[in-house]
Amino acid sequence: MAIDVNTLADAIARANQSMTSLTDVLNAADAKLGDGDTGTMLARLIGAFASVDVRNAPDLGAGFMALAKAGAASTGSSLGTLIITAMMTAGKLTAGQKDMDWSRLGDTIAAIRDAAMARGKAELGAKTIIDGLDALARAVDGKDDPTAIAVAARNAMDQVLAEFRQRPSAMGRARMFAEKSVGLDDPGMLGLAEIIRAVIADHGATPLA
Amino acid sequence: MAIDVNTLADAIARANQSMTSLTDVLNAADAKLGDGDTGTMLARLIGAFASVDVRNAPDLGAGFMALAKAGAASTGSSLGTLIITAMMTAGKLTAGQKDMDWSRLGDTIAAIRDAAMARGKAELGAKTIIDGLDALARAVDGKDDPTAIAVAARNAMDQVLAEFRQRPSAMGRARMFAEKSVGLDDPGMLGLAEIIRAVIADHGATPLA
Amino acid sequence: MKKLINDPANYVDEMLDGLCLAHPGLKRVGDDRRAIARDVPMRQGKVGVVSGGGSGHLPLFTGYVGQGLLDACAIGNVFEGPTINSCQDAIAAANGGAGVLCLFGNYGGDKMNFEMASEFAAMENIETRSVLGTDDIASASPEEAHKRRGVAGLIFAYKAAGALAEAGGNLDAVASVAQKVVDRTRTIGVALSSCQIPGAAGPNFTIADDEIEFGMGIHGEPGIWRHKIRPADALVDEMISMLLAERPADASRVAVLVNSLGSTPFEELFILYRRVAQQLDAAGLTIVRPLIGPYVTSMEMGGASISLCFLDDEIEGLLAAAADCPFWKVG
Amino acid sequence: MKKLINDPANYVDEMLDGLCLAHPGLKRVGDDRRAIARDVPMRQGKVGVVSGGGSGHLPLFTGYVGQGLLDACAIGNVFEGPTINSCQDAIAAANGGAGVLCLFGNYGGDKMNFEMASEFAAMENIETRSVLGTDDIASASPEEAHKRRGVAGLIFAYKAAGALAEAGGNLDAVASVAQKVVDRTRTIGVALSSCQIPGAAGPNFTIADDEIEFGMGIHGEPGIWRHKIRPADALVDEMISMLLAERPADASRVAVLVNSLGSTPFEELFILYRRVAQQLDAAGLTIVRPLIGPYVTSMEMGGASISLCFLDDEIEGLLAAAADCPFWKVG
Ligand SMILES: Nc1ncnc2c1ncn2[C@@H]1O[C@H](COP(=O)(O)OP(=O)(O)O)[C@@H](O)[C@H]1O
Ligand SMILES: Nc1ncnc2c1ncn2[C@@H]1O[C@H](COP(=O)(O)OP(=O)(O)O)[C@@H](O)[C@H]1O
Ligand SMILES: [Mg+2]
Ligand SMILES: [Mg+2]
Ligand SMILES: [Mg+2]
Ligand SMILES: [Mg+2]
Repeated sequence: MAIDVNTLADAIARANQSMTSLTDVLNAADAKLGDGDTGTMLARLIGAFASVDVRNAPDLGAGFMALAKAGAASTGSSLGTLIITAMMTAGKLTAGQKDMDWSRLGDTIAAIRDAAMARGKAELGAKTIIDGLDALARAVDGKDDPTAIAVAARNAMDQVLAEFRQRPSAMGRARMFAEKSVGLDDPGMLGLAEIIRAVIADHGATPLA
Repeated sequence: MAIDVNTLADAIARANQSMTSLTDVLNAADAKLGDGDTGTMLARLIGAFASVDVRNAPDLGAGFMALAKAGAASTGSSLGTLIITAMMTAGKLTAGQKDMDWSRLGDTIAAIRDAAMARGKAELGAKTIIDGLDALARAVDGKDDPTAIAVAARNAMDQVLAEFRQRPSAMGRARMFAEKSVGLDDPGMLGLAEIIRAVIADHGATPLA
Repeated sequence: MKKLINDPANYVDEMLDGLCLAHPGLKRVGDDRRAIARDVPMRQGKVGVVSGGGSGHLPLFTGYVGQGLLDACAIGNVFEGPTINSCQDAIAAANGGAGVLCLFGNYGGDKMNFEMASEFAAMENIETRSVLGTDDIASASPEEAHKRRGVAGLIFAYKAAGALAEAGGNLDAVASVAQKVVDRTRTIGVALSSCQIPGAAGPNFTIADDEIEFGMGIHGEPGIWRHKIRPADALVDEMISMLLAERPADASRVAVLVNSLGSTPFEELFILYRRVAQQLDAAGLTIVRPLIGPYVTSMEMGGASISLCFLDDEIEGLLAAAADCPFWKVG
Repeated sequence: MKKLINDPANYVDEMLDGLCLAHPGLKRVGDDRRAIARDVPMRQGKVGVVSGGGSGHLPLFTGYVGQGLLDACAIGNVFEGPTINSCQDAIAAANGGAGVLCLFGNYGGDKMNFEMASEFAAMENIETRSVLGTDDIASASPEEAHKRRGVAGLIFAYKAAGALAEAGGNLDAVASVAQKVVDRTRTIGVALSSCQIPGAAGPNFTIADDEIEFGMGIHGEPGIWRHKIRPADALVDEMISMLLAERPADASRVAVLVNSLGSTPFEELFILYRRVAQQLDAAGLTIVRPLIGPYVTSMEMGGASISLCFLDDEIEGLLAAAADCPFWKVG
């Protein structure tokens, strides 16, 4: 069993579904110090992803690239562009491949993290979605069982949110109010965590701690 | 005894003095339906009059003309221009004369009324300063004693205000709200009445009715 | 209402100083320097075109002094007519020996003051004519069109009269083309929020957060109705249908001005213009030289007006002639 | 906050339609037509100059497409960067075979999107350079000038780059003159009141009735201080002294922009300009080509900014070159 265009399409459908309730939550998180559009923007972007016919893509790489293309037409926000970067990175890594082993997921997310860092000129530790990606990559690294991956991913997201909540933001709009950001979740990192939670929901995993 | 440059200068001094308290009263009257500047504007205009050296004018006509000239430099409002018209009219009627008999005051005010009507394209009965001038001209007509004139003038102004209070405005800004103007004094007419009251105050006259 | 000003008593003078510093083609003239004239000497033999009005409406009035437009302009305090003297100063500055057209909005004080100034000018052998802007269709019925207030559409009359004067038209011809433009120009506005006179205790009028006033004048004079705000397209439809109700039978081409009263941004003007263009097209009218922007304002008042100038060949030619002032450049 | 709009979802598209209807020299291009290009074909061999940014700042960004200025411009939703595709569309439209300069404000999303678009352009053999506007001195210290936001001063870089491209400068030359203008341009703004994104539940920020924020950005980004309002002259003095603290040693001539953020009327801009002119004169600087008006706005935001572009002979010549777009005409 491996990740193929159907796995990808299922994940997108679930993520898109989750945006119904997530949009307001993420907007509210962004409104605390930013311009309050993280939810709206993610909903628009994932809605664009959902309207792509990924299942009929010739291969997994082409599926990711089709998502990147749809995204490039639908968002101008920083977070959106980082997600498009993620799709392009995954697309390049899986170019021409029908599927990808679960065991390669960790490396893929690590590559996405690095590409996003390069694109966003962001460091680790700045309290952005990138710290979320980093935690995720490390948590799933070396695992090949989808359920074990789901459990690890969910726990990693809970932990990274908790860890960074007490730290100041150094990137994005919130950096203007670095002190005020202490105690608040970064909206991009929170969005990643919530979407991952939605995507793996049917694995029935519960946090370890 | 007749009206000369000193009579004129005294009247202006008293009118100017009265504006200290009148400004707000007249602004408030204008603010009900107009732009609330009748008091400010009159204060500025009469202040300009007060700074003219009328006592040293070569004759009464020149005194009036000097006032008209000062006014022409200091106001752009309708009421102001009507008052300047009044000064020019009186100036023409008394051109070259050292003084003017009190008995001629009625005719002079009548001439001012007519000139203001021509200048303002206003009819009698429209509830403006012109109805005040009309009542004044008729009240002092034929009289030659300053005290009798003062008593008649004061009564005439009380009566014309009372008479027009219940009628709608047909000129000036308040015409836009003709119905709402019923029950309110016209600010121009009120200004005329109050200034006359101030000018003749030391005649100690009390209303007849 | 916050303003970036110093002492309100100096508002007009500091504003005029800034205007002339920024635009050296303009200068202040007259004893109290409350008239603006062009910095080049008046061409002898050319008819002068002057205007005047209260401050607070920039670019109107003084902003339209320039080549092919106004020769001079009298300016009063905020929302107050210019003094008789300022009107005289403007007329004197625009005197090139061929007479002067006084072209201004139909407001009581302005009318009286230009009338008196014209009488003084006559004593100095300067011939004048007066033409009054009466384009605001909200302010009186078509039967009483001469009672209408002058608002944004006045600038089309400036342009045509200025162009004909530049081209050598005589006083009667310049006055009569100005009158023709006035007769063929209609404006309707909608106000969203008030402005405030510098130094005043409060705004000029109040209007509820979700209401607009249709037909309100540029000093806050009452309009036709006050209701809940509607979509822009619906408002434009109502405005255009009122304007077209007075369309001259011969008109097939039209100049358009979609004007901001102050705080309404360009974005909204273009949204309005989109619908204006659709509706005029549907009515079989061809738009010529649309103007979109803050051309006649009431300081920070929110809202917009639409003006239509129904063209004939003469007016169209004059609107196309070269002109150059700080706020309007043609050719 | 009331707006003259239809469905907020259609705000940008209806605005762009109106813009292009009013100014037929502009056209919408790209799949979703979120780039504006000139209606004349790109001259082969000429370097293209493009910009891009969110909606809500007209005349910026799209309003500066025109001869001797921008060749094309990508536009996003209100206060949102343009999409990668729109950036690509703008670059493609401005491609005359001699490379394209991407000249835009220093904002995270815009930077990433132009960067990605440039990578795609490279695959199609279109060479690009990027220069970022960083004129807002309130947004970072001089040592971190590269972190500063781009605000109103960007239009001086448009003008210089556009003029050099028009005159046949190659890509490196055009990029380097744009960078030089950016390096010599400084802006500081003061905000009085907020704007509101169409469809949003409330204003973008709040500010007390008697307070102003010094140094606030054009999306309401925090400034340097928030205090009671002061007289205009005192504010100008503080603004000018901050701007002159970064005056290049060789600068004796300066281009000035006194810009309305939206609802601040011309009258107030001229009151500000009067003091700006006095202060620059006192500092021994000669003002060249002052611009006063709404050039870079945030819809109905109240407030103003002052930009100084410290000239050298090359920049001064380029600013004087003929240019023609809907909102800025030179020569
Ligand atoms: N340069 C960057 N590098 C990494 N992450 C970023 C960067 N800029 C923004 N982000 C992420 O994007 C999130 C904000 O997203 P969003 O609200 O859509 O953007 P915007 O600030 O443009 O409105 C932040 O919480 C942060 O996680
Ligand atoms: N055309 C006119 N004819 C006669 N009186 C007039 C005319 N216009 C205005 N007035 C008088 O002027 C008064 C208003 O004065 P003021 O407030 O100074 O003028 P404005 O309306 O220009 O602010 C009115 O109450 C009325 O008495
Ligand atoms: Mg955001
Ligand atoms: Mg009044
Ligand atoms: Mg008044
Ligand atoms: Mg955003």
